Amino acid sequence: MNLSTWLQQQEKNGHQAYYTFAFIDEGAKREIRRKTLKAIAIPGYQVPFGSRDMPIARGWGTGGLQLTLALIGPEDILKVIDQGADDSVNAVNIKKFVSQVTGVRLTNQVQEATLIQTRHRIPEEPLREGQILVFQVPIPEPLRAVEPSERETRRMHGEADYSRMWLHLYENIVQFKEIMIGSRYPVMVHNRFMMDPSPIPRWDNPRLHMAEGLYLFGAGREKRIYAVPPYTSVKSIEFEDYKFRVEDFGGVACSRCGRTNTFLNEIIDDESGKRTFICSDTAFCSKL
Amino acid sequence: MTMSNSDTQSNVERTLRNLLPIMNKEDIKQMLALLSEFPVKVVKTPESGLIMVHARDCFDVGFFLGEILVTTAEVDYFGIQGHATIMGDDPLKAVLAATLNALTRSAQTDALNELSPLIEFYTQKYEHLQQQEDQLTAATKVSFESMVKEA
Amino acid sequence: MHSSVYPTQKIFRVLVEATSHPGRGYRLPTCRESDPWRTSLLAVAYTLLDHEVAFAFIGKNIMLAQQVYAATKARQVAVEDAHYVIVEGNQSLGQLNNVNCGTSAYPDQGATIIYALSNDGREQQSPLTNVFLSGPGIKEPLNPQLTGLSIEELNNIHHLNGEYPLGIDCIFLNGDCQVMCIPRSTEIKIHQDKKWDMLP
Amino acid sequence: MVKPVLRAVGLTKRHGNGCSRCYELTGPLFDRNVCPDCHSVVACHNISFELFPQEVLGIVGESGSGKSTVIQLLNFNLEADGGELYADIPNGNQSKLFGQNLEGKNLFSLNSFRKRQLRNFIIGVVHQHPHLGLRMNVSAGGNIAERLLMAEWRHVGRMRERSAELLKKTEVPIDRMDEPPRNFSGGMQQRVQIAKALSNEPMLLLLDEVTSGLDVSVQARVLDLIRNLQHDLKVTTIVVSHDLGVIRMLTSRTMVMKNGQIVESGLTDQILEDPQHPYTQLLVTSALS
Amino acid sequence: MGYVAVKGGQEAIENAFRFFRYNQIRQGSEPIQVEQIRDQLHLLIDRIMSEGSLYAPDLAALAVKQAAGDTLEASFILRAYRTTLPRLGYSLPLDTARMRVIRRISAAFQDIPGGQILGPTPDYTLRLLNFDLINEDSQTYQEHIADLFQDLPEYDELPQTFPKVMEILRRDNLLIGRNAQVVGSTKSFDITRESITFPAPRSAALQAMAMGETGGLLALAYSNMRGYGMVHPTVGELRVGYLEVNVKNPYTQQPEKIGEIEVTEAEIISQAKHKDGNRPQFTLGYGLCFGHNETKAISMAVLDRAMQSEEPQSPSEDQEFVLLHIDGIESMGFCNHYKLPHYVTFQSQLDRLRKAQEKA
Repeated sequence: MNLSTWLQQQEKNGHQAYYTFAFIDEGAKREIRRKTLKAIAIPGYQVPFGSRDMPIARGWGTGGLQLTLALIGPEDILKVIDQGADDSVNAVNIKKFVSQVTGVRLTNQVQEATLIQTRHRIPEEPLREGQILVFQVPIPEPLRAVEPSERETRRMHGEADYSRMWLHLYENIVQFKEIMIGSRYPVMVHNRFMMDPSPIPRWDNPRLHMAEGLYLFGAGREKRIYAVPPYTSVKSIEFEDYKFRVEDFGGVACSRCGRTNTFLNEIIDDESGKRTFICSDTAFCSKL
Repeated sequence: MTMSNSDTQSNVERTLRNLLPIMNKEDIKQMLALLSEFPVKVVKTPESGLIMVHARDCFDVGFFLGEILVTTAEVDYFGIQGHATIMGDDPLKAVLAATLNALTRSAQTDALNELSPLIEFYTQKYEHLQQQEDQLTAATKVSFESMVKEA
Repeated sequence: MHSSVYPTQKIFRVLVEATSHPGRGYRLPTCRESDPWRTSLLAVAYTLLDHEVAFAFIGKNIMLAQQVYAATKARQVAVEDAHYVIVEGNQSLGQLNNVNCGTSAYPDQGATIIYALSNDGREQQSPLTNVFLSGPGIKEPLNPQLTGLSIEELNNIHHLNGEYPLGIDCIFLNGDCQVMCIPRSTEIKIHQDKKWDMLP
Repeated sequence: MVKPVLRAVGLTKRHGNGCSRCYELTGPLFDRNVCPDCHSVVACHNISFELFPQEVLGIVGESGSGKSTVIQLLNFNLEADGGELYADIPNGNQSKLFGQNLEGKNLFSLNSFRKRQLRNFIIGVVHQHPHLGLRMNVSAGGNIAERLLMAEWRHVGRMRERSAELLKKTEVPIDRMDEPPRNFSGGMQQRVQIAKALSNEPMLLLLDEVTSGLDVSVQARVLDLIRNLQHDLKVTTIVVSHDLGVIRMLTSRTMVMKNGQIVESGLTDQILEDPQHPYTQLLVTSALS
Repeated sequence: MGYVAVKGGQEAIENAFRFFRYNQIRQGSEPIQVEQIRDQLHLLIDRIMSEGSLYAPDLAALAVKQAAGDTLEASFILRAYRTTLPRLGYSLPLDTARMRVIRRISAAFQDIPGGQILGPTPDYTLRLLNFDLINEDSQTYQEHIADLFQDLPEYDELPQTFPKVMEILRRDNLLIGRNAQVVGSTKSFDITRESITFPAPRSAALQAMAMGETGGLLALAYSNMRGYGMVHPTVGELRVGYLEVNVKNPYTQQPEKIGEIEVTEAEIISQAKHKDGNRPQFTLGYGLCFGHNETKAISMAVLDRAMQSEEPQSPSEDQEFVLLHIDGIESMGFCNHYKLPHYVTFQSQLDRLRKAQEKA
């Protein structure tokens, strides 16, 4: 194009910065994609990746977000939840950003979504084949609780040397007569790698096992991607005489939908100070 | 101004490059307006991007210091490809730099002559600024009085 | 927004599905029936490779390797240094022996092998009924659902993946514009057959 | 004929960059283990021996002789620079090792995962310093349980029973089982370490200067304990010590090491009574005086 | 039944941001121009650029304005912007020996070849509030510049480049050799493209520190200086100035100058090391960062030297400890993520505690 034509165009359009489809540049997406395939190929193993900076803070779901942006196409339908809720602050923020840079459709319905990004929960409704659930992971290393050094934990995974995590559980039992891990309860994937399931409640752990959908985990700050493919054995670690147990709500029902088989949030009533319970998965709660 | 080997960045162009940071927007626009009278074609429209800076430490170990925001552009002038990478996000400046790159390598000197008053103005301004700042630096040199001066 | 962004995203999603469901065949978008091997290989290569990685080429058609380089700018290297190995046809002919299988600390450094299965004379047209795949992503053991595979090569892959999690991950592309993956986590069992003597 | 449990061939370990003359210029002949050319340390060189079922082999030498290096190589704590190691692993243990047949296989060539398996299932080590073998902040019972967990025990009740049994055997009061060893005396810590090493019934026990850090009075009790355990459990053992008294008390066969090499080996009694190598003679006379 | 939050986050988020904007402007002061921030707060810009790992003064100034002056937030905005841009290439290695120096001092020797150049610094002034600055306008600025050059006597012209102080020590074989640190691969590691692994190559460590947060680097380096470490630094040479950046022209393959960047470089001398068979020599720590930021360059150099310890004794000597905890954007993000709801995980913890209490 002639210089004069170009100058005219410049004059007309002015100079504006713009963002590419799905925000991340194509080279970075390619790297995340390469690493994602490796993660699926080695279930439960943490693949290092060159995590990019996102416009949301490190620790606020940048790993999950990068996975979502590397996966997403214009035909996808996206659901984002935080603490099980579609309208939670962080979920709203992420949803708004992704739809802004991709224009994809959003939904609250698990069934309708092709891609779901989550923080701290697996939806109550099971995924079906072809659906992908992307987890935001703050600390991908399950052994971090017992070993601060990354070099050492790498060695431990390499040698499948998990005795120190087991010892941690044993000492819990000696001290409290109970395994005290609340959320982030470690699992063994495909009987080889110990994995941090992200801070989901124990309630959600059984749903990782032999599921129909694909689970992808992204830790942006710690720069790790890992995965649980469909139909993969995922077992919460337990002793023969001290079994893994999910949270016990003592049969109480959700005060909104009345179900007794969901994970509940405890709510302190403003006026009476009484405790009531409500489904943490709000979309499921609203569904009749 | 003398022309050097067309393969390397000529001294002329190096000098011109030094002027870019101190040029104001209006003058850049004016230069481009003058140049648009000549057969300059924008081959690759300006693209902003990053250049990773490679540094070396005191042990000659190379490492990456950080990235620089740049804009690149390419033009064609009588079959000569002008290419420029400039610092900052500034499409006009990038196109101007690319054009200057082509001009300094071309046998056609008309366009360059056309710009010469503005170039002259900025060259003087640049040199003056340089001189002043060098003087400022020199003014902060500590001069030690030695007790014994050796011959 | 650039429209060329979309095909690689679509291809990637097919690869995600295929890696998640080893042994299943998936149709590859952008593959052209008139030129299936070249177009599907280049599409997959362009989706995964760039100047940050290196590839090796095993095969006769040097042009193909050059086209991969031109499309991706990935460096061409020897098999042992490659992140990706492209095999033309269904036989690596022993050339994968030194392939990078990763380390115990970083098994993900093990290479990905991309087979552009050709239909030379020995092509097998129906799924291999005496090969069974099982492992993550596979609900019930199944026969690989792609035509054009070689039993010897599957046996070779089985041996290279003997020390899980070290190993290689394979992507197969065939003449019907289909793609199938066998990641290292997949167990390959080959039932004794008169035609094929098993290695010990 | 009895097959050896363990066969070491030419074990070699060098620290430093190394050069082509390291091995020529070090050893007892030169009275040094530091290579004068490149300053690398030849910790041990060309150590070969066989170990038979239920045998107790001693390795004696001064500090720097390379005896502890040999132990560390056998425990896969160090990567060997040369040599091979073969083991005859009984069937019961072999099935646990992922069904791999290790017969005729150089154990040094295994990957780190397999080495870890061997360490977890068939080897027990007692170190000179209790803090190397024990977690000082984890209960004594937990320490023993850790070994059992490594060997894939997964029943808390049974692990506690086993820990109690072992603590009893090693004369540690059972009511202190849930206390961390940092509260214990040196002798008691060492007894917990022994209990830990024995917990998964190792086919090979390595004792590295186990009494060197203890008071003389405590030493005698620990040595007595070890001898009684040997008598009861009949576990194949290697005892490393600079103390000929320990060697005399515990071992039946002995190798004498100096500057990274073996200078003499044979039946312990014979060596002590009729040492052949001048260095051994020196050791024996100075020990007696 | 009382109130139960099920929906309604969206509106609150938007209003929260409006409130933030309101706080910036409610007093009715004149809007601050991006150029003003860029020029008059240039040290702030330098810090943002080096921590944001992007040399772009205009964007850094914009980020500062947007972040209402929060440095971590501003460098974060800059970093995030980087993600959207393609990397077009790499510069040729910078040569700091050819720096156009504006400041250069050595604490090791009184007089050094080329001389001690104090350059632009407030170091030697009293930190008293200067109330004159309240009533400045552009007129004041112009007068100030005019006065400055009017009063300046003619000084001897300075050389184009200055010799490195370190070379004096090297010539006498008192300092560790130039090639003493070349171990393994000579390819530079890029922590923005690959996740750092340990032991980290030297190139990765230097890059991590060059984009590290000044305060984080300072805290760890200070721990070493105070006694949790052994570096005992002497500033061999500290220089501030401009470096030419050259990039290969894709057509001619010849280097072309694209401009100049300002950097700060610190070389610190530390206690002697005695390796077997060699004569003892002083050791060296190295720091280099974007912009004028002496605290950062010196802290980086001290940590670089500290991490060369073969047997780490203190946190600042532990490479993994240092490199994983100096990134401002990462640590700030993680710190702040604790503000996000953790209802689910807390519920899970409650369940455990109640069970344990039942059994106690």
